[in-house]
Amino acid sequence: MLDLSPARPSTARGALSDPIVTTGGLRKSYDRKTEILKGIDLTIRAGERVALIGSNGCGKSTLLRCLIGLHEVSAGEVTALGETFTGLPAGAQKARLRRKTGFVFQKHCLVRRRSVLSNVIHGMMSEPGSWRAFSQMTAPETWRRAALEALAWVNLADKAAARADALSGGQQQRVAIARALVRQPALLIADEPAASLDPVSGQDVMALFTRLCAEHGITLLFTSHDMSHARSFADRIVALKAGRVLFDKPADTTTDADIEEVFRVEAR
Amino acid sequence: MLDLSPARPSTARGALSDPIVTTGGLRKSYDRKTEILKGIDLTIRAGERVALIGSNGCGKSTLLRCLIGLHEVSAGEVTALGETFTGLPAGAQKARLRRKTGFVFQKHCLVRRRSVLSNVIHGMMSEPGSWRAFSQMTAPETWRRAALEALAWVNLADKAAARADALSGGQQQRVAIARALVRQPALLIADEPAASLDPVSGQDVMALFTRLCAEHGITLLFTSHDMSHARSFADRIVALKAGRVLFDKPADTTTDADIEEVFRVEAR
Amino acid sequence: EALRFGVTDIEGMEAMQQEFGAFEKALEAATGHDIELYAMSSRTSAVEAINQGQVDLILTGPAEYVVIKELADPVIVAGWQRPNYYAQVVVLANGPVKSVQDLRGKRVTFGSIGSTSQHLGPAQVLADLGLKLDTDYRGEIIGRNVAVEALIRGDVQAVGMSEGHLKSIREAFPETGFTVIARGRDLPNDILVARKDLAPELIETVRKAFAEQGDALMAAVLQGDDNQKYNGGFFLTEIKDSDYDYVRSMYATIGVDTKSFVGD
Amino acid sequence: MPTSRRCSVSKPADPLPSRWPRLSPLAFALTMAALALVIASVGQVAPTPGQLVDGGPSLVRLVNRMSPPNLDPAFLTRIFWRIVETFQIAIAGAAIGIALSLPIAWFAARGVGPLGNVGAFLSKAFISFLRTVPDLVWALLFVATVGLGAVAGTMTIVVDTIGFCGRFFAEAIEDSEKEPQEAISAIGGNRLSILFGAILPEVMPSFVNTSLFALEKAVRSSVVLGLVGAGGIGQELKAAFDLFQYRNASTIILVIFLIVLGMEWATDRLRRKVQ
Amino acid sequence: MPTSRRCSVSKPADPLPSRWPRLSPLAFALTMAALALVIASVGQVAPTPGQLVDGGPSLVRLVNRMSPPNLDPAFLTRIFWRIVETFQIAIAGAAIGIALSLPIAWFAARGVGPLGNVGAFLSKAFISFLRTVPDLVWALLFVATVGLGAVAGTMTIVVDTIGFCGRFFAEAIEDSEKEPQEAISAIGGNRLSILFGAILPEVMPSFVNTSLFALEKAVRSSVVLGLVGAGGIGQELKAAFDLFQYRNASTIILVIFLIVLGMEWATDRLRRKVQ
Ligand SMILES: Nc1ncnc2c1ncn2[C@@H]1O[C@H](COP(=O)(O)OP(=O)(O)OP(=O)(O)O)[C@@H](O)[C@H]1O
Ligand SMILES: Nc1ncnc2c1ncn2[C@@H]1O[C@H](COP(=O)(O)OP(=O)(O)OP(=O)(O)O)[C@@H](O)[C@H]1O
Ligand SMILES: [Mg+2]
Ligand SMILES: [Mg+2]
Repeated sequence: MLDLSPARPSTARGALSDPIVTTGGLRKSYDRKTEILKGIDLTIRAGERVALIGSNGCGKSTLLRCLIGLHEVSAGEVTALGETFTGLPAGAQKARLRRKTGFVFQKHCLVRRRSVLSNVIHGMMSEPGSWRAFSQMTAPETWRRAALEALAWVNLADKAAARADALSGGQQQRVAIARALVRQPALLIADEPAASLDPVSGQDVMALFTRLCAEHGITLLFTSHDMSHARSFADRIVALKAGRVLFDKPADTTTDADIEEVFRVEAR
Repeated sequence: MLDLSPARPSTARGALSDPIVTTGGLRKSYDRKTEILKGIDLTIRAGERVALIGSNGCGKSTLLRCLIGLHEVSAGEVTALGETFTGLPAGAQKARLRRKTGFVFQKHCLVRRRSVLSNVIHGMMSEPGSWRAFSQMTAPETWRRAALEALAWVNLADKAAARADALSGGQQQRVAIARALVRQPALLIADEPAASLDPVSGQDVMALFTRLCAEHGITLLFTSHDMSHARSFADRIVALKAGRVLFDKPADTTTDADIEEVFRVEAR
Repeated sequence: EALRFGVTDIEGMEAMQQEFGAFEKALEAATGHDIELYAMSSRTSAVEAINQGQVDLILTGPAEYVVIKELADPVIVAGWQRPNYYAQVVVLANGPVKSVQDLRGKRVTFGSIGSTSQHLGPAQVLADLGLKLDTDYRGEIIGRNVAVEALIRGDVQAVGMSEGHLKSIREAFPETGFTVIARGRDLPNDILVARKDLAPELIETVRKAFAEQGDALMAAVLQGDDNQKYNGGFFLTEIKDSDYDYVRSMYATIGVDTKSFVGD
Repeated sequence: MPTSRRCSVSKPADPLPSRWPRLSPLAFALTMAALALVIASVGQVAPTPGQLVDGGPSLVRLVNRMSPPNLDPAFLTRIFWRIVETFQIAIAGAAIGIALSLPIAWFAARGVGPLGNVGAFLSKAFISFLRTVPDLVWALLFVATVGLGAVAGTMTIVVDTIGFCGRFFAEAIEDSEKEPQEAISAIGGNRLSILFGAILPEVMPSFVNTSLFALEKAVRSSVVLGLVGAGGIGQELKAAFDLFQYRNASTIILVIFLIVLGMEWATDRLRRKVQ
Repeated sequence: MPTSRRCSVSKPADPLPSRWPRLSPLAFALTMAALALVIASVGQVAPTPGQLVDGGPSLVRLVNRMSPPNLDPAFLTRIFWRIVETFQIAIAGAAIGIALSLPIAWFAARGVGPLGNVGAFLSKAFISFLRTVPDLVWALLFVATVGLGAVAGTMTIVVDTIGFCGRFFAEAIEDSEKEPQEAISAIGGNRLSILFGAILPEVMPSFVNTSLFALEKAVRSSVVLGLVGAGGIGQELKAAFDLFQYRNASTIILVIFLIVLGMEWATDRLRRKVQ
């Protein structure tokens, strides 16, 4: 739950804080034929906002999912929030890791037969007394209020009682964002959070992320196909290409040529 | 199926061709409380490329779905491709209408357990001998080739044999586009076709649409949250706001102020 | 042409072959006709089969015969005698029930509805001894296996069954003592009947085979394990329908009018 | 895409994927063997169309014999009470069985339950075991335990219901959409959270269907209740046939059919409610 | 969103939605009535825990009586042949039944099938009818039609299978994901295209489960085959109980259990194949 009172001091840009996510030689293949990630070395420090860019199918979602053990890592090591694992994290490790992570999926993955509010309350599932987060019927009053507040952040408080599948595509996306934010995660991973949002909502959501990161020291890792978002809302841009990190630069030193290089198609 | 030989003469911009889609006072509400579309009058002429813009949840997808009878129209009349209906089109009408329409959904809606090629071949389902389009196993050689070609247009020919759910989000989106294009539709309706595509793929897909429209006289109606796409790939921009048409202008006379107006939030 | 020979109360073709395979050969030799075997586990389908001409000959028990007679009007061919075929009422040896009169107001179970030795017979025995079904005692239809459990537990006080049944129960429950408190007269014989429109010469041939080569046929019958119930019995060729009036009165005892059976 | 620079690099000779799925030799052999088995069996014991056509007259005769249904008020009253009796036992048995099936099915669902794959297999084996042991054996056991009557009947139905619902619930849980489950798991939800948060809303229509089928089965089942002396409408039906009272039988069948239709309707309504 | 101009306009007093779903008075009354019925029934006929605990010794006695299983080779051979016989009939019956269930279930699926809602209801009623009419009546009918034996047995199993698979197939079809179906419909696909293009791939795992359960049911079913004089393992089991040969019975039960487990395993494998 976001505790809004004494904002933790946000990590100053530039000053090197502790690494919060580190991958060492991370490789991933779904089948024997093709390797999607061919050795990714990445370090994300506490309080940073990192944008991950790359063309369709280059492995951005795959990388994000590997970080919290949603996919098995084929080789290499991941350290996230103090948990180090190869392959898949062990049960207890996974629980500790995910308790401090918020994850927004590319496919928003709401439970469609439940209300919007229930879906946001699901974000509390790793709090103590987690069974009360099963739905809005069982949730304690404080959680219900917190969920409604999170919905207000993404401008959907008036849809709280609607069924999740009665929302438009962009609205569903925003519910998924509220679900990831309702509890204060140390690390927020968002896979194309603004993809189906209208221009203003997209800006708003990215601004919301920035504000929360600043106020609560949240670390943000997001992917985007909107280069203006990557450039203006991230401290650092990491570009993937052909399974490797093409570049990893501060956002303000990334040039148009760099970006063009990311999406240029080489002769195969 | 796209017949690439004698390109039909593309309708000259400006010259008024026949209306291909007309709505008169189209209203739509999902429940009694709120009306989503409050009387839409819209005319789309053959060969035009029209962009539909508006903030999240303003009713773009709803409008598109009403046009081909995927949703029941609450009031008003729709004429599309010569078929006029109120409410839902009758069975035979619906069949005739959809036979000439290609539709790309916002949620791409692939059949996940089938191969990419099978999914594209599904685009042939309204051709004579439609049972052969059930899957790539039963399809005739010509359809298989046509589907592979459509996949090549969206740069996915090498994934033809993969299962649909083994693709990345953007790749799935492109498969859905190929499915809508594989057969030559008179009217192509695309709901945020470029939403999860990377910048270059997005440009490419829009350029592909433009080329096909020019060569085959296809009429294009698409929604987008990317204003640069709307401005550079559409002849006309239609903006929805609060259930009504806010403006309906040629793309080149649409100003930044117009666009800002679309997404501005009024005090409720 | 082939004669189709059906037996009720045999479960499936496999079992039929096993029990009556040898008899089939013997009967073929004795009559000079091909014999085909059929099994029927339910008398309802037996009636249907003979009515539709699906079988020519049926070997069946007395209670079933009465039904078939009513519904299909068959021709009697021969009786198959079963020595020691009688109904009895069984109680726990060390239980409270010492005589039939003790059963007043108690629960008695019958194995299977309309079965000669498990339902009609025992009910008749009790009636003969002055106990009327459902007024003097409560009769219920419950399978033998369960009924024995219930008897041991004390839920029911007596179970109706035949002599053969009790033998196998004693083997299965060596630690429990059972006593028979009432026993009926020998039940009418099993009976072989022919469908009414079977050619009379054929029926005559079969009848003659039983009359003249009874010993050989009986020896073949006794090759089957379950057919040991016929051990020591004879084929009786002088059987009349009225021999089964006793069974009809048993039906009356359980409150069923044999004229009310619904046939064609 | 033809108009872009990408177009030029897309190899023109991307081959058409093969029409047929590639099977391992073993899988191929097994598939063929299974097919051959089915065809051989069907060939040997299936009816010919001619036989079926010939059946018409017998059908008419059978229906004639069964009609008109016996509508004698006394008989109908008896039937009514039998049905009340049956329903009472069936509802109790099915309700308890369904309640017990829920956790068991969860344990038995591969990749979802809390006991791992071995635990899931053992749970599935347990469910299969309940199904394999014949009703008669359960009847023996329960009669020896709680005596003849309604309670033993209830327990027999409980066991039957678990054997059935356990399997179908587990299947529904295994087949339910994976994305929402993943989403809850990614936020730190444990297996129980996933069950209640994502799986149950998703499988509700299927659970309703299975549960009401189990209830219907319990009402229809003629054997089970009779076995333990609990009576019920099924017993009445069997007696009607055994005593060749076909007109009584047809009344009972019609009544059961009405009940089944009613439950079918309820199933539909309920499923649409939870859709 | 707090940092944007939108924030200022979002009414701060958006109310928390009510905790409980709002029910119409009728729905509420019906729900309560159903609950009361269940509770009352359970209260009257459910076993007490004490009764269950007391059951321990009876269980032991029963198991003692049934063990050791009879492993006499001659007996095992007989059992083996009985199983072959059963399988032949069961496979043929289930295969034909499943094949017939597919179209019928399609007709019966609301909003998906080609016959409209009335047609769907009638198809559902037909399926229910097949289920309601007792096996004995089917047996009578088929005996009259095709005579005693394996063919009649097959047909009885066909009918049973349609009554079961028809319902569960229809349910799976109705519950399958709507989006891919809509997509195919929007491209101009007719109902058949939707069925084969979108629904069948989606429901395959559920169909596999239902079908193999139907096969298992056909193998286990003891009553059906005996009714038409077709024999099989179920008859052998019944005979063993009738003669109080409990040790033979336990052998047969164990064998059937092994078969059921094997089919469970096959179901799992096949379902993962089509997943
Ligand atoms: N389950 C899977 N099985 C096999 N291959 C997969 C699977 N999921 C993804 N892939 C492949 O892995 C590659 C990377 O996929 P991923 O989803 O990570 O891409 P992405 O960078 O997120 O793309 P997008 O921008 O389109 O979301 C793709 O080529 C895809 O085809
Ligand atoms: N099935 C439904 N039932 C009830 N309301 C719905 C349903 N589908 C959509 N709505 C409501 O209708 C409105 C319009 O939805 P629609 O999907 O048309 O929006 P959109 O313009 O496409 O938005 P987006 O840009 O997010 O895709 C939304 O406010 C949504 O909540
Ligand atoms: Mg992705
Ligand atoms: Mg939309």
